Amino acid sequence: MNGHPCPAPRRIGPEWGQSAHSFVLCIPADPANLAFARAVVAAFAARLDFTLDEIEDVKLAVSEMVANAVIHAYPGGGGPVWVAGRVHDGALEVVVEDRGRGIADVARAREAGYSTLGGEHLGIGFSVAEAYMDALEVDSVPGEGTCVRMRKRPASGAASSARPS
Amino acid sequence: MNGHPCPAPRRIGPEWGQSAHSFVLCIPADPANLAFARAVVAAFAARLDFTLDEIEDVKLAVSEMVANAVIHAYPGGGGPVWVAGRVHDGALEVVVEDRGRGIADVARAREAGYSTLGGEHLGIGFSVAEAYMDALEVDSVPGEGTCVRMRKRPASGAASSARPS
Amino acid sequence: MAVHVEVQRQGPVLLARVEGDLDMASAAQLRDPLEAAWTAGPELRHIVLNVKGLSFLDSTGIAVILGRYRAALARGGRLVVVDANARVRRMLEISGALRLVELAGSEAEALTRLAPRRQGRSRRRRRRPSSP
Amino acid sequence: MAVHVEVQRQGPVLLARVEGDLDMASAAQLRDPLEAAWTAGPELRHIVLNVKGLSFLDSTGIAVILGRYRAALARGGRLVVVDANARVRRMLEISGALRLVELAGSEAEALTRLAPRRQGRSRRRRRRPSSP
Ligand SMILES: Nc1ncnc2c1ncn2[C@@H]1O[C@H](COP(=O)(O)OP(=O)(O)O)[C@@H](O)[C@H]1O
Ligand SMILES: Nc1ncnc2c1ncn2[C@@H]1O[C@H](COP(=O)(O)OP(=O)(O)O)[C@@H](O)[C@H]1O
Repeated sequence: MNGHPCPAPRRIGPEWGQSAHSFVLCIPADPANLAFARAVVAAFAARLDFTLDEIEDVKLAVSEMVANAVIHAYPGGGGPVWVAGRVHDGALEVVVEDRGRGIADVARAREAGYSTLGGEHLGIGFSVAEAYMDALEVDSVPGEGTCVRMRKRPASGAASSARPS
Repeated sequence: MNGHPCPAPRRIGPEWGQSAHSFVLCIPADPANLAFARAVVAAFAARLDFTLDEIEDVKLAVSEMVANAVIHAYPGGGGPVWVAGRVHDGALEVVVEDRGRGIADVARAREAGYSTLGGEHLGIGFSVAEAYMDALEVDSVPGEGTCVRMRKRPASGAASSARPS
Repeated sequence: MAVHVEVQRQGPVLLARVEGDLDMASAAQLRDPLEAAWTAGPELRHIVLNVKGLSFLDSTGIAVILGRYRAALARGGRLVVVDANARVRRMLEISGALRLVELAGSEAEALTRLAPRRQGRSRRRRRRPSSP
Repeated sequence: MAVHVEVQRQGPVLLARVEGDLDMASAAQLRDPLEAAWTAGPELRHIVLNVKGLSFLDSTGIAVILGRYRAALARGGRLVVVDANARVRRMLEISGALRLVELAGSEAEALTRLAPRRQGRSRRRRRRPSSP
């Protein structure tokens, strides 16, 4: 990691500052930070009316996407990963972004069972994250980085303490 | 908050990316994020050999400093607050930074009982944070912002899973 | 993330039980019901604050407690904090609040401590007409 | 943040109880002791994995389980997952692992299910010399 460890992320734009209910977290792409990323997103999600099970869904999806950044984004080893969250329209929006090598064929990468790595890699990271969230979009530029945007609305419908503006 | 909600912080320098055990969190200066900031710092501190009581100490100190940024930094209302943490020399280092109005007389501001606000403000935020941490430094430039750097070493001495490089 | 408060009036004593995390975001959740009960009860002089369920307390929380102490003082009363754990006690100490508010191990202890003065006075008052 | 594993050999069955959060960071803490026991026990054919204490499971964890499934398969054995809660079951389903590994409600059920074949065979083996 050269220069500032956590420069401003690229795709997490100004709209993320519009509400009090948002955060941007920057962590080094390292397995040691997976559990931490999960804890952070769970703590943030607590301000919405999620069930404990739904919060586990969010933790899992975020964990899969951060793990992808750790495994795939920086072949040279190490680099920043951003996890950002906000309450938007009564739903939780989470973004996981890296400045790694990017994905040439996103459609293919999202297919269950497709992995560019061998060994025990199952190629199901994207499909798992998708299964546990309401929506998942991948925005990736080879050589620049990957940004995965996910959304989940509490089944109960209503945001509790969060009053997003 | 204009422009990017979370540009790179100013005083959290490149040394923060040197170890896998670090994070930078950016949140809007809003009371709604106090409990979240505490939860994040507690989740991070878990990788050191802190007792539960020591983790409560860290939560309290961070909460006081984030509350200061919420109350004092942005008189116009709203702005980013960064909370950064890293494992350094077996100790936890936490920084709370804002780009607010800054403090003209830091020595005076740190005195117990000194507050520029009336009402119920006791003027003990700094002294409380100092009492619960091993060290606290304030670096503030009027018109530019405030950066509070705190350190705490687990009384047990040893870092557990964290192997800071 | 929030605070839960239960308020009871017992003669001249306002008894409040507070639970949860008391910080800048939740301070009003303690302050407001205490102020409302205080204003609605002109007979109230003392405050007993049971903090057994308090899981977090910062300087803003101390400020709320001291605000209530001043309200009691203005009516010639006292504020007793009940069941403070080591963390709460240390915050009361560091903030200097321990020089103003009192500590008690239980609500019963706090109420008994506040009662004699009241009973003493009412007894005196009742006896006065018959004694001279 | 970590995984705790307890491993027992019971005849041809490697019984493992896993607790904690199983992710990319902790996968080796499950994989390594299972591999070590498997290598050390050439008599082992089946794996019973009690996941009752599993509080988190991601696709890396599924990959470890499937790795052990293949090891069992290579020795003509099976892998039975015991006490999977709804979340673990769903992950096994989504990943396709449920088409390969089996589920059981308890260790006893899993061991009984794996036993008949073993007993059947050993009985057959023992009887053979006496029958012709
Ligand atoms: N953050 C990323 N940076 C670069 N490539 C990625 C990233 N995330 C996923 N990929 C690519 O997409 C493929 C599919 O990802 P995924 O479904 O998570 O399966 P797996 O991680 O097991 O390979 C990966 O093999 C990798 O080539
Ligand atoms: N982040 C900040 N930005 C600007 N001023 C600050 C900041 N933090 C503290 N101060 C100044 O320092 C004084 C003392 O702070 P503190 O000890 O926390 O007491 P209090 O917050 O009760 O006023 C404040 O009244 C304020 O003038």
